[in-house]
Amino acid sequence: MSTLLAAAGPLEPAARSYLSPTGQEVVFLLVGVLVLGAAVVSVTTRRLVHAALWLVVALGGLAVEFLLLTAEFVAWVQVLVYLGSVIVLVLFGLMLTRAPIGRSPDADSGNRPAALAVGLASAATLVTLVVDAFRSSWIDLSGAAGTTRVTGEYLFSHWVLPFEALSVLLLAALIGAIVLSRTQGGRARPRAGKLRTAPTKPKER
Amino acid sequence: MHLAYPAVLAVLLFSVGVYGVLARRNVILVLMSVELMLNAVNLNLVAFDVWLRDTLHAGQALTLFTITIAAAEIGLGLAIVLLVYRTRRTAAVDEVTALGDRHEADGQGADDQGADDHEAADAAKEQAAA
Amino acid sequence: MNLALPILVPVLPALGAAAGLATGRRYPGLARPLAVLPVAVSAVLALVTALQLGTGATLDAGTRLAPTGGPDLSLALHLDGFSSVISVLVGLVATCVQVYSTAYLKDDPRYPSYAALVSLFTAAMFLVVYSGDLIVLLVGWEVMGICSYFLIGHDWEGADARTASLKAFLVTKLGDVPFLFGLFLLGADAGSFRITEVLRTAADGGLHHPTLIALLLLAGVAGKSAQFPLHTWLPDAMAGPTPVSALIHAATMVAAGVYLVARLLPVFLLSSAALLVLAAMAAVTMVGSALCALAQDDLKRVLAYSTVGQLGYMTGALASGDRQAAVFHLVAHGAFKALLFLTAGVVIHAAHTNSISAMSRIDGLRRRVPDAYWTMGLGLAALIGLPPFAGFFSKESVLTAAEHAARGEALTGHLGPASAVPAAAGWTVLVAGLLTALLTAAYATRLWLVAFHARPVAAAPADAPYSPEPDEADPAHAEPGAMRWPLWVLAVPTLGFGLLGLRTDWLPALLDGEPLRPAVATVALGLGAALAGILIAYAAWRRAGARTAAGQPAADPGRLLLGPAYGPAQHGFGVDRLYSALFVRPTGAAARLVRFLDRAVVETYVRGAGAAPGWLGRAVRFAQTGNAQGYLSALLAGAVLLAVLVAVGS
Amino acid sequence: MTTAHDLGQPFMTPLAVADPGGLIQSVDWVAVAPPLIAALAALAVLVADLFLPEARKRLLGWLSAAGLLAALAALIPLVGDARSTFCFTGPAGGCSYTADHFALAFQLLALGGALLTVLLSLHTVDGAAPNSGSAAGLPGGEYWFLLLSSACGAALLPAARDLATLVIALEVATLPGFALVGLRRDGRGAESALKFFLSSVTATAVMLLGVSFVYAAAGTVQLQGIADGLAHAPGQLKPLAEAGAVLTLVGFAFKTAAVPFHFWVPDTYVGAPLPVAGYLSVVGKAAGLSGLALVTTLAFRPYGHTWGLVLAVLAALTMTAGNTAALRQRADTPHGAVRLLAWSSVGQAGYLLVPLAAAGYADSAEPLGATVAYALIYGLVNLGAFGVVALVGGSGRLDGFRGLAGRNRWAAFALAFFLLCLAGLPPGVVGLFGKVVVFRSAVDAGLGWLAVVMAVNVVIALAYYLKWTALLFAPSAGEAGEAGEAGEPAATRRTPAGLGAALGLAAAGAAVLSVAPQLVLRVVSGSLF
Repeated sequence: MSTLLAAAGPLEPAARSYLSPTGQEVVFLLVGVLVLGAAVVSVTTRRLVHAALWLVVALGGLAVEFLLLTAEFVAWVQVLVYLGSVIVLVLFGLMLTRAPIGRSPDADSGNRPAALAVGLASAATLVTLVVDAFRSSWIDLSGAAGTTRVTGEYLFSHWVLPFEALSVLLLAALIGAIVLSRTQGGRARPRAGKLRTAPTKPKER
Repeated sequence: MHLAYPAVLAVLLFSVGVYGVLARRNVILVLMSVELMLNAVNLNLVAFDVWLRDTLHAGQALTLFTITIAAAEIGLGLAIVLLVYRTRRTAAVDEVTALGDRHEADGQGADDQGADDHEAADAAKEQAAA
Repeated sequence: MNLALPILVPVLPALGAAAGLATGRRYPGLARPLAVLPVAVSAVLALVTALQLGTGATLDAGTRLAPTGGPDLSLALHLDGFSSVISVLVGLVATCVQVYSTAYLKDDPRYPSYAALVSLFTAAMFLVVYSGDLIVLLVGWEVMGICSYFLIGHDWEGADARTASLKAFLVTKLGDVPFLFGLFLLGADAGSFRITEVLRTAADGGLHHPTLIALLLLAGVAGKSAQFPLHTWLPDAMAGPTPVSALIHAATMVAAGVYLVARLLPVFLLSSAALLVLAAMAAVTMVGSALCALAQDDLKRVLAYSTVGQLGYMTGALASGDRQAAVFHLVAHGAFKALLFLTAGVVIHAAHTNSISAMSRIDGLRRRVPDAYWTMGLGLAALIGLPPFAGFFSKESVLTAAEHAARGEALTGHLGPASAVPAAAGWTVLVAGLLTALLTAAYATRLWLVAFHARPVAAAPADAPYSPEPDEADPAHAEPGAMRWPLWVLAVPTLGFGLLGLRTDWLPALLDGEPLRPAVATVALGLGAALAGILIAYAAWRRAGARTAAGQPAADPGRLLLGPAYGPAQHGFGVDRLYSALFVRPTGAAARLVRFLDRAVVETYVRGAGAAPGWLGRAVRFAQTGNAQGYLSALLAGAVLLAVLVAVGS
Repeated sequence: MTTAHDLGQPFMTPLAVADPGGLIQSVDWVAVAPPLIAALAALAVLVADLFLPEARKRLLGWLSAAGLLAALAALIPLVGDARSTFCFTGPAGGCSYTADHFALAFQLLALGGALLTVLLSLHTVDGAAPNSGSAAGLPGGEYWFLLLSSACGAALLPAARDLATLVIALEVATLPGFALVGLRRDGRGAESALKFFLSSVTATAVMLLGVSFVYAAAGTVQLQGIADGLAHAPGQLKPLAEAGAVLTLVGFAFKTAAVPFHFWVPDTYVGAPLPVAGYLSVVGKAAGLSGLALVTTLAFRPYGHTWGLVLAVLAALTMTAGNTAALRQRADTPHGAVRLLAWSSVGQAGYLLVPLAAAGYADSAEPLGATVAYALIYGLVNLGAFGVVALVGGSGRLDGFRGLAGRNRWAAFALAFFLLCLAGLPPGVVGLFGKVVVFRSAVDAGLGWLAVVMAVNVVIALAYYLKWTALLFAPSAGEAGEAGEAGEPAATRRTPAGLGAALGLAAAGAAVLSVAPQLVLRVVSGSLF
């Protein structure tokens, strides 16, 4: 794989300065700040529905970033899957669990200090690691790497096995979700009554 | 483009997700934070894929797989959350603690009873609605 | 020679046990033949094997069992004189016990499973004796243990039987854990679990941690052979049926530990520290148990404590480096102690009580059970060590070994240099052995006189201890023949076995070849101590008898010796005061010590060992709050911590 | 839950477009047969569930068992030389799927464990049979389907040879588990499913981050390629690569229930249906372990000392935490038996990690054999123990087992045997051998301190295993209290056929291995990869 690395030329001495960004970089950075800001608001806001909407912004921004990185197909999938389905699901979930629409004072748990500590620690560690490793690496964005056609080719010439395993995964998730969200209707309906007379209930306590 | 930009953005996003997972009370918000973490990983993978000019496109393939996994997980996860809500009348992660050892020690039987009562009441209500 | 014979010896009783368990409930009629026949045939085969093997020869055969990657396991056979002698003893005693049990447990509904367990036990003991591989030996060792727990708990309706079996289980397991580690360390050091290989490595000096291995193994031996401080289970184990006590807790299982040390003696000879520990253990065991025996009223408990003491003799001989003497005493003791237990069963059966003071009030007990009366006399004489009984020769050989070791000329045979045995070990064993000889004679005499020769007075008190027998025979009728003739069979070796040691081409030729003839000096000392013990006990008994005649409440010398309530009355009798000073107080102290060890040391050990993990466990479980977010915090924090550590470390 | 369908769509389109002749990788169907048969059986069950009348639903369980048997049978022709398939056509070469000895051993464990679980749950699943110990039965068709798909993932995982397949196989093995845990749809099941789910998802995210770092440093996701790539990676990327490697381990360590990723285990086992808890403790753990073994010894070999140390520390922490917590288990808490088994499984996970750590130190895959052997032994015995707990039923208090020997002799003997195997005491010789092999791997690799920690832990574990064993043979409490209430109804019922068969299989297997441990210990000496 070293040949591959050499071909990509990622570690050549820092020829490019961070002080004179290209146009792509500027857009990337602006969108990046937007994504990060939306993410932060999403995990801190007290309005639950707003959190979901800010998440839409963050994930949509990420799709733009994918596009900027020439991963076209991934970007479309991101839009389709996340914005099209996941967020809708999340909103459904919030609705079904009767989440308050307005500000809820207890949106955050008592675990916040620990969360802040772990989050900051992980940020510090990871940023240090990443900056240290990639400070002189350069991505050559010429040549489209992620068009639909290319994607189809690599998926089906190299990644057949995980792809097929994934179909089992999706089916299992589907069935699992259905069976879990089915109410205790049908044959399990009389359970409430049965429970009371069930002999296995400890009564002596 | 400097590789550092997407990489740093990704790890910051990941850390924000970590904070959200640990700080949020509503399980659905926790799930959303997990999605943030997974998306950060996706950004990483795509950036590395392009940077490496990987002929196998392992990074992008893995990104697609991750998105699918995330979707499957959130589907199943929401079903579980709804189940919890149906049986325990709450979606707050720190209120679903009946199975912990502390509770086991001071009479989990009573707690269990309570949980099942919830369930029974729930079933009764459904019946009434129907 | 034909390998099939020695292989059949352990296999037959095991098959018998399986068949007994399988058919027991459906065909109760088959239980008796299935119990007796395989064991009897095995006994004969063991004898034939021993005869075929002859003297001075060894036989090794084995097949590789499991390539563990490290030390190999093999299903191996190792026959030599030691295994021949002991297997014949096991076969003889087991057959007698099975025959005896047919009558003793005649109407017991659980007889089939009982007999199967005894057969299985016998098979396991044969396996231990014949095995040439330590792991296979361990299997037999553990199977024996399990059978013994079940047999002790045979009358599990009674609380004492249940607690006794649980106690036996826990105490022996306490020893088994270090024992396991010792075995594995030994196997790892020697590169093999084959005993021959281990011994060869030991001889070549290839063992790296002989002291550690020996001490770890000793813990298991102390548990199995009921040596101080793990002896406490054996007296309680008398809650089991009497034949079981005869088989397991006198003749075979408790001897397994001694046998193991004898087999691995070269390993122990590499470590003088281990030998010193062994000697100290033996000394404390014999003296302490003899004092306890003197204080007991329950016939079977007297015998149990005496067993513990006699095992102390054997370990003492081993500590002196002489395994011949140890095995000689093992076999002799096995014969006469089995005899004693079986007679005790008959006596208890007839007297309907375990209490010897209660027996003393029964008129004509000795005429009621003449066989038991005479054979118990023989057994006790052997126990005391009166010539020409077996016990005399074997005990003298132990004392001779100790005396040699004390002089720095230990009789290690060709196993190691005489200098390997520290003189201190020899002295410890010698002094303790002589003291024990005196005490043994005293309690044996007391037992004999009180049980059979007291003048009859009133009826037994209602609260006298008694092991209830399922077959409550009419006292007017004699015991069935199956309970009487095994006594006489066992009386033969009790009488004659010791003579085999007299000439080097008899028993010694089968063992290590050293002479087993007692030395004059130790004979004088040992016999003197024994006679003194008899006289002292007799005098005490006369005193007790005199007090009874003077119209005071019935008393036996044991009570007289022990009871602080009798203190005021003791002033007039100088001998009693001497006894009191000599025995009662030390006995009380010993009893307190035993109780202390039982309660404080063992429990504290268990608790202390449990405390640290306990706190840790509480902490771990305290973290198990049930709050998923806490779990996630730990998960993510752990991940970050790992990443930081690794990144910093690289 | 229409998402899944929507999601599938974008991928399905190119499938139709792609030219199957030229582009798609060639497939060796025999090699992939074991997981494939499991997946097909899952589908078959799902379809059959739609068409079978209510009264015949019992057949589904037997159908699943048959499917797993077939999958097990498909392992037989694979014994011998390693076969690879789904190979990359590019210049880098390498394959996604390899059926070598390692893969076969873990596939045997996964499929065999799943088979035992199916037998264990035959009587739990039928909604009409109220004798499950739980309040209600489980929905049949879905239960079998989820179990089989999870088994399929667990069987795929040990044969996977690139990180993408590994991650997905791990998810396939885990994800149906969430649903299985919550399948009773009561409060306890929901809570335990939630905890399992949240922990798992978070661990997956962390693992994926690690994977992305490893990918960046090595330039590939193939395990063999990663080893080469990491060995030649520029020094600048090294800290990132090592951190990535360790983060990758988190996901698998989570499945293995290593401390501090173990918190979900007790809560989840208690809330899950008993057979599912047994399944997670054996097959789930096997999946995690095989993944750990693969990534450590194949992919991250250049960093052996780093992860060797990490795994050694985790192993020590895990066994200590698990065993000490089990020691504190009180006899009178509800579900105490399952909780004890849960903590004991955490402790056992610690032992299982020891040879992996040793492999890092010894810089060879040789110690892995010990893990394989121990995992096989542990799987058999632990499922047996869960089976007996399921059989006894009641409130699951440890007190409910008091005097079991008097009520149900065979169950008591079986449980005692399983517990002794877990403790590593004769006559459960096979457990002893397993421990010895593990112990030796640590000593051989120079991990003396870990060996000492392990020895201490084995002794600690004896305490609670023996306490439980002793409880079985203790007399029943005289008063008509909890013990009678919990035990009697279960004992007087006839043992269900499936449960009996599973217990018989497990006990017979353990007994056979106790007599002839070489059957399983052979893997210790043979080469795995």
